Amino acid sequence: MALNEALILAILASSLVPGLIIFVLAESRIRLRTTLNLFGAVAKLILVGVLLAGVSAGEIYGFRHTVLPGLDLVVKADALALLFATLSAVLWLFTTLYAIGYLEGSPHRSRFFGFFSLCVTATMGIAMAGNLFTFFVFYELLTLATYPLVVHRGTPQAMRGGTVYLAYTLGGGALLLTGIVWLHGLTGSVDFAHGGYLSALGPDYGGQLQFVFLLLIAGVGVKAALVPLHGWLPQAMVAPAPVSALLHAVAVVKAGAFGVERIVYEVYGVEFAQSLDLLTPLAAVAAVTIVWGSFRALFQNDLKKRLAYSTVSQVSYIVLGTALFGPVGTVGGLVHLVHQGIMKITLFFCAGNYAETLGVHKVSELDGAGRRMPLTTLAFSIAALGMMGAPLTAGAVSKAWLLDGAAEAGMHWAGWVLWTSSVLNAAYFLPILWRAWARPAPAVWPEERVPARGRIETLWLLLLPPLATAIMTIAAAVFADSAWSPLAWARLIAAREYSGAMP
Amino acid sequence: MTDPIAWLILLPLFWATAAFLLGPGRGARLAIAALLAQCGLALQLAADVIDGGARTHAVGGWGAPLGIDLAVGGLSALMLVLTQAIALPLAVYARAYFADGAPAVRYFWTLTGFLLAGLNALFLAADLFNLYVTLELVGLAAVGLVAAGGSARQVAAALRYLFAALVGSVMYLLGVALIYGAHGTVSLQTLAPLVDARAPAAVWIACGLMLAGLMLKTAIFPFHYWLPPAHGGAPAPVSALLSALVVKASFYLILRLSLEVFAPLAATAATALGLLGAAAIAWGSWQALRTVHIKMLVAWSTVAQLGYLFLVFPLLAPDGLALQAGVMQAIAHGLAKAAMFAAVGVLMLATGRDTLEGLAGVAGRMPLTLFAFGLAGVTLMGLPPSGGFLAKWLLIEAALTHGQWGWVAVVIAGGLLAAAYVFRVLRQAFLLAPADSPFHPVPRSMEWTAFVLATASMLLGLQGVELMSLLAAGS
Amino acid sequence: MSGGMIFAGAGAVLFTMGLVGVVLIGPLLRRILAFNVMGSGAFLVLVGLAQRDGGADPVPQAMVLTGIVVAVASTALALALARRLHRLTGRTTLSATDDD
Amino acid sequence: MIPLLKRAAVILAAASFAGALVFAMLDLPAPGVHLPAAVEANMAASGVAHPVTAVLLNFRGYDTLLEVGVLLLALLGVLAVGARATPPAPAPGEPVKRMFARLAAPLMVLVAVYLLWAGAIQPGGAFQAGAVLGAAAVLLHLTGILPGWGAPGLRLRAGLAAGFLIFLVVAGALLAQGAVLAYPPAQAGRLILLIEAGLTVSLGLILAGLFLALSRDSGDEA
Repeated sequence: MALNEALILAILASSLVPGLIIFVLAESRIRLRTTLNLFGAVAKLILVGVLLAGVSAGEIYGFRHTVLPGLDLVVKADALALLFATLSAVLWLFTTLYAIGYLEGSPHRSRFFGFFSLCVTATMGIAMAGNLFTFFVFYELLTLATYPLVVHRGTPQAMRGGTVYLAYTLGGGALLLTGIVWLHGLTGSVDFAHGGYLSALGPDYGGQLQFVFLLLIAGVGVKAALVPLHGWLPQAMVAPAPVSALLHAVAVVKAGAFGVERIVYEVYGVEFAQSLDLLTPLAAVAAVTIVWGSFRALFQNDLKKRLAYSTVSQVSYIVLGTALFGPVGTVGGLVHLVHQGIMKITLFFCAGNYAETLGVHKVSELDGAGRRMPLTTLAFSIAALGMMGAPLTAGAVSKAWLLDGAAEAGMHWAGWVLWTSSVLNAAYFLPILWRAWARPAPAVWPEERVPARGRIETLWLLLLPPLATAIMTIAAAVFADSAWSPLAWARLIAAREYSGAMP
Repeated sequence: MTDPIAWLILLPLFWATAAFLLGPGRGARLAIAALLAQCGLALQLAADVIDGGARTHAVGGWGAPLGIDLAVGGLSALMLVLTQAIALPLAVYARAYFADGAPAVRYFWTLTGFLLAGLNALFLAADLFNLYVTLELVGLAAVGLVAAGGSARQVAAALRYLFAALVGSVMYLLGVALIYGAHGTVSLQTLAPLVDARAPAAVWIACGLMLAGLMLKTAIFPFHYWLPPAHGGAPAPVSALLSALVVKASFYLILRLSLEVFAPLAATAATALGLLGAAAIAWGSWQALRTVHIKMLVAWSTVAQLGYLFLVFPLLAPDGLALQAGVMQAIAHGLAKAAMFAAVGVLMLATGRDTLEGLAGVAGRMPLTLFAFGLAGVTLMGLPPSGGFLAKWLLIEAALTHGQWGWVAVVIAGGLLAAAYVFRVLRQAFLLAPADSPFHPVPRSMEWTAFVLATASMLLGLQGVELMSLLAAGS
Repeated sequence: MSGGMIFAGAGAVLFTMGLVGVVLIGPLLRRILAFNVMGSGAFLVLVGLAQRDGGADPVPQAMVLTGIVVAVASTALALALARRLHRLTGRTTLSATDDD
Repeated sequence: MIPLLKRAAVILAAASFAGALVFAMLDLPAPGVHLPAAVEANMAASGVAHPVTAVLLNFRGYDTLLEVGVLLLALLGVLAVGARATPPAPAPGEPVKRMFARLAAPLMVLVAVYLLWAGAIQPGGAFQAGAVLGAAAVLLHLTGILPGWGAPGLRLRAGLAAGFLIFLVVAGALLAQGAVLAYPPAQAGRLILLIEAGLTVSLGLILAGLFLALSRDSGDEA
């Protein structure tokens, strides 16, 4: 096996193997489990770094295994794959740290971390899938590996959330499968390619391809929480905070949004999709989702539910960017894939901190939280401002590119949608910030579990990850023009897709 | 000397008889050793077929049509490998399961030996009348295994099963009689060139009778009534053998006869068979969603999964997609269902209860077994990367290629229904256990055999090329 | 019509009668008998149809001998089960409620 | 009770099926393959003189091997479902019947031996002989001389399995020289006789067992 094949398999193995070992570990082997977890996460990060360097130098990494005559499992690392893989690898490390702290002393941790590692393996597979078949394999694996995490607590509420999650995602998977097999029947086993591969079929297939597009987008749209397929996401917030982070930032909704990117750019090809009139309806769906998600978020008193609706809205920024025909919009969508992940994971980490430390679950209980937990609240504020698109945050960068993209594509209504969403974002985030910083703290918190020790407001392991991701939120904006920023990488991908100059 | 074809039949007959001579309950170690040898023989045969194509063994040296031929091709070699590969881990499982000397074990090993001999003989037979004898061998052994538990429920289930099996056999036999009357031979090889679409009415009737008889034995809707009590009521290793292998045997026969000798007539019934398959999926799944007994749930799932096998018939075409799908489904379901019954047997022993409710909390106590159940469930749902997924993929592709939309919907809906009933179990297992629930330790070997079978059904999805090249060899 | 054909026709009728019996009759003993009638019908067809032109054919005769032995074996097992069921439950029929 | 309508429908359907079947059979052309000729041509090599025996034990001997397996299997099933109670003591029969049975049994054994021997040249053979032996055992049981069966002991098990085992060993041994049950023509007659002798004993025991094991179950019937 060539070194390049081994490298790409090692990326999958770096979470799969520790995960499988963790499954069989006894509950009491805490130290070994933690070591395995961290070893896997760090190893993955290093491997992704090696690949990043290689891919930008033009190296090709791929692995192919034929499962049936004419049906290949293909894993390969291209620029788009690495955008998502890097995001997941980085955030996985932080989420792992956070989860170790969060779950300290709770039961069934071997099971939890086992499935946790499987989730990340599946996400890496989705990122590096080289064709639709492989994408689907890992996409469904992700569904299965997440279910035990969603129902981890075993309460009736968790069970209900898990059932809703399954009903949506398996249903979506069925649609996706139909679409994928259909395309397979038309073209045979074809790898993802810049500019898509369906345009070669010719105009006779236009109607079929439009219908298949509907199937595929509906399939990935469930995970991307496109309205009206978003119903599972607010229900799934019953899961423990690290799982929410996984669902909202690292893996699940990202997998859906990433799927939209792959389908539009590398299956249909953005120009061919435009010629089939597919992009405008997609943009319309995204716009509706953006506004509807933000609007619903306004009325949620449960903090995690409010964040969940916020995710519904924000993930569709990515879809909207994809649907804006033009390189600038593409960059906006791609870069938001990363930026939204960083910001949203910060928010969920902080929400978890409030719940774990103070027993605060509701927005109305957050009065004075900023004084009791200043660092957490600071991180929360940075991320929330980023979501609104405030200057010097990652959110501002994505929003600027998306607005330019809308203007370039001549879709001015999309610009208005983005502005409306920003206003709504402010309307549901600012009251939280105001409560946390300006209102006096109550005499007694709902359920204070971790006492403050001097300046340390909660456990170290709970505090460090949100601070780190909050700093990344700012860094992504401040260093946006450097060669290694998400923005630079997104521009590289867009340049390859449109086979033209770098936007 | 070492022609695996003949030894695959004689060896199990030998050890079955030896187990009988050893006395009630004895023979486990002998069976496991012999099954190891049978696995080797089956693999050797598969390798032979890949290298040298299909071949026959003329019993008695006469050759058809005067004598009886045994024939092996890609399809039969696959079924033989599957049979031995499932039987071996199940034997290990059964040895632990029956360690307490339950009454059902007294004739378990010898009956199992006859059952496996019958299955192997059936897969190898190339003679319509010889097939009748092998069908009886399989049927009586299976009924004996179900009845051996001795409770009223089991005896009633066995009797119901026996009537279905016997009536099925006699219908098949009348079909054979008509074929002999029409063509003067029962050798498949001799018959093949004689049967064409202008066959006389008696041959059509014969085909119909044989098909109906075999459908009764396969328990396809609406002939499924005997299966759930028999498979749901038998001891776990027996249920596993029956669901994984025995019902597949008569399906294999339908498939083989409709592909080879009766191909010119088979297309007539194809759509009807597909519709029955769809009905089986719907009805079996619905019942699996309703039952409160965990083992009945798995048994009803067999009814549903058999439906998939019959979806193959309307889609059979020279491109071979549907045939591949059917074979893949048969193998994947065989492994997964064996694993599932084995896992359920462990869970029932451990909790001492047979209802879904009793499963609360097993996720924490028996993670390995639950994981095995889950993996097997993934195959039944047809999710990647399992063998069941490849089967589903091929079925959908075959249906789309021929523009037959309805079947796509059936396959997709069937997968979702399977998910619904599999997750009924998993969901229950994740619930918190009541504090006072009793819990009995179970031998680890049982947990691991279930897990190995489930993992095999999963990894099958990555080895499709090898399986399909064996299937294509010698056909 | 040759002698063989008469046997075959009678076999067809017997088979059908037996089938009707198996479907319609509840009591187990009579149902087992009905199954035997079915079997005899099939045997008659096998032998009769093959010898419809008058010549003797040893092949179906040997097959029928095999078939008879198999039928004896099946009948014995069926009787044993029916008897056991009667001992355990006092019933001589299969009830519809066994189906879960 | 079954509704009249369903009854009528089943009977009507069956009648039309029978009618169609008879007409279809009348309509059959002569078969393309004529096996009696092939049997005739190979009789010399079969080792026996009677064509049915030749088919049964030589040309299609493999069917017969499996068929004996089926019979043994049925007995296993009967034993497996049976109660494990000790066999009831034989009911004392009437003296006249007992005397008749004691007289008849040896004669029946004699008939069985004759049937076995005759099978090589005329109707007869192991199955008929075994059936007569089985009948003798049933007769002895019904007259209270032979008790019903509990779980069979080692010697009885050996007797039950012997015929099948001999058949199997012959098949395996011949496989070592080529094909299953491919008798060398010179030894065919002797080997078939060996198999038939073994089968006669075992079939007699099995058939008797099917009755005697069942009979045991009736012991304490309410």
